[in-house]
Amino acid sequence: MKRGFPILAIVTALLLSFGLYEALIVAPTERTMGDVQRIFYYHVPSAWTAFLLFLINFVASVTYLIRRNAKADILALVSAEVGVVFCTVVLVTGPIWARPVWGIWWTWDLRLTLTLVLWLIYVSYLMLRRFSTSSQTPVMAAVLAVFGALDVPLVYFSIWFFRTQHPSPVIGDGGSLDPRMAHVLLINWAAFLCLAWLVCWTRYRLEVVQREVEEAQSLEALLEGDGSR
Amino acid sequence: MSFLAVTRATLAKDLRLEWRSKDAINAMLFFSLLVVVIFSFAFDPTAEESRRIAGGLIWVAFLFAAVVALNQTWARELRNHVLDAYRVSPAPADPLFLAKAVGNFIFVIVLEALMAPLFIIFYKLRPLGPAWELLPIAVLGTWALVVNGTFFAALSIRTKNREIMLPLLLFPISLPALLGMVNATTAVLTGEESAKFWIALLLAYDVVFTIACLLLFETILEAE
Amino acid sequence: MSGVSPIIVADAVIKQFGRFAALRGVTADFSPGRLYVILGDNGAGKTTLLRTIAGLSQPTRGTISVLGAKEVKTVRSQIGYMAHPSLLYDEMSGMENLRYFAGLYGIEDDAVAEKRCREVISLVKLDPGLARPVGQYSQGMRQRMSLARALLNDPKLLLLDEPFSNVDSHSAEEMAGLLAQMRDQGKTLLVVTHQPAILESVADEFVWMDAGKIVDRTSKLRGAQ
Amino acid sequence: MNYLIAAYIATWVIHGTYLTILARKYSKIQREIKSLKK
Repeated sequence: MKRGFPILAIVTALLLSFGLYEALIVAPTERTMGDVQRIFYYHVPSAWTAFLLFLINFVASVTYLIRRNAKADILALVSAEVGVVFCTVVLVTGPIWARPVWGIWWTWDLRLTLTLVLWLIYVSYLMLRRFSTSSQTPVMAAVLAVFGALDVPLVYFSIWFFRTQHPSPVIGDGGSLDPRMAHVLLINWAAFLCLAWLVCWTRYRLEVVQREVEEAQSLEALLEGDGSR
Repeated sequence: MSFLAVTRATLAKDLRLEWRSKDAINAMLFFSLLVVVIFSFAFDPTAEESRRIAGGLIWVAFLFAAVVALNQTWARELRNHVLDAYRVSPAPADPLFLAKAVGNFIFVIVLEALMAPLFIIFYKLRPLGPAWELLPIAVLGTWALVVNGTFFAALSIRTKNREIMLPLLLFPISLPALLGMVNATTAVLTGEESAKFWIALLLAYDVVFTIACLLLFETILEAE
Repeated sequence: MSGVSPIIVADAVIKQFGRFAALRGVTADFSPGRLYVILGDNGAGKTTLLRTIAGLSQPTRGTISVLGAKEVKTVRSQIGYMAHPSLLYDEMSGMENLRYFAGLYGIEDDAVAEKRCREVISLVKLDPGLARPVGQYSQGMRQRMSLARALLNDPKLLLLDEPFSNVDSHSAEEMAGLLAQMRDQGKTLLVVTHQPAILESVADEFVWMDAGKIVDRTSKLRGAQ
Repeated sequence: MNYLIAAYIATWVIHGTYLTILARKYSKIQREIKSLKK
């Protein structure tokens, strides 16, 4: 697998630059919103990628609760962390897009609000991992991840209904999508998926090495313990 | 040690202890009173639009009181490591959770019973919609906060700063329930919309998380 | 010792709290009907070993089987555990505490529970009628009531962590006699203590622990290490 | 136009920040490995 990493890195770089070129130059300018609509090609794929990463976190957490294998635990941690990064991108690009178009920084648009709540849930998940003093932190984190995932449909329906009662501007597709636009959108999504995969892979390796180092340090403390007696 | 017998015994024990040392409930009642007064100062009760946001005010006030109460859930068990005595016994974990959750529920409902009339008086509230709906909203909403609150209080026992950890875990996950409670109450107070959807949402929330808590409580109790 | 199957079997048990290794590979058998005293200075892993046997803490690596069961959960009704903290509610009297714990051990019938609680309280030489809350007991009385709680379900295996700590010598001697009596009835006892002298005459074996390992096992208190 | 550029730049600033956090974490581990090797 070691060989695959550089290949993925190159593919990601190519896709990202191609996607950028397509989004900024090639894609047709939207009639009403003008060029600022091109934020759409970064905003929406980032959201999809974030949701996918949180789905991976849920699956990994359930696997960990059943099999208690360290791999699942590390994957859960990694997918949550990288998911939060993509979520942050959505929460930053969303308002930047809303400002010129509707003159407001924040709108309780369904996707934006859902992303905000998910961001809060998974940041609290990462906080639990950092503040926990128990030797069974992965178990508690996995349980919280399950709770977070159970919450998602409830969050979706509560915001959806809230929005039908209080309609607010919609960030997003805005009517039927011009096929060429859809094409650019998919390219960028593919680019972001590769980027997510690349970053997750790196973070995963990093976590494995970190745990090995911690293991070695505690063993060293062990030897020291016997040695100095 | 049947499930029900242990639940009843644990709940009876908690209520007896609460009744015996009433200092906890008195402190909490006074705290809730303070919260209501502060809200009344912060949001001008005489203004017409206060009626529109009263639903939100009431539930945020209840949330404050609930979190402070929930932080005490396991205090007594931790003082003399009594939780270890429970874990060493053959009694299953779920009755302990259920008894603690129901105990909290009663505790928070008592606080709400004090706060609600004060809000009605201060804000001169008169529900325009079907007033009887406020009962299921209060019950389902409080249970939504308490069931997850009791669970996350147990989860945050083994974290560094325990008091702050509970709200950090509880609030994000409770957002749909909060949206439900606030909008349902506002719908009833203003009478402009129907609260049916929100009550259904609260019911779904309660069912989902009560089951999740019962299934996963033992896992975190045993997590040393 | 030969034919009788061991009541506890620990196989290379390691317990790590983050970087600190409390247990560093404990392999040992304990036979039924014996009183073991576990000794060692602070941080030797005595309490962690006892908590692992009691099922309160899972080993990071290695296995431990208690009363023949891999899952301690299944044999909890036969284990009695007493720790340095009292494991009792301060605001309730001794009898109320025990009546509650009797319910946890499945003794639901009122009369039976009352009788059983009176028995164990008298066994530890306390007055069952004492209405004072446990919080106002002396340390010696509190330790005895805690021992009574551990004896409530007539356990086969008794795990005691520092039962004599800051207990007056009279109470300590009485408790030591009681423990010996328990052992004579066929129970197995593991006692972690910093005052082994109290049990010197009654203990069957002294288990010396240091830096997370069992370093020596002697039948006499003197002549170790 | 500058909102568009701002959004794209913001995206890469966020990803860049995270990657530098990872890089710093990586170098910290390298130092720890070196001290362990001694």
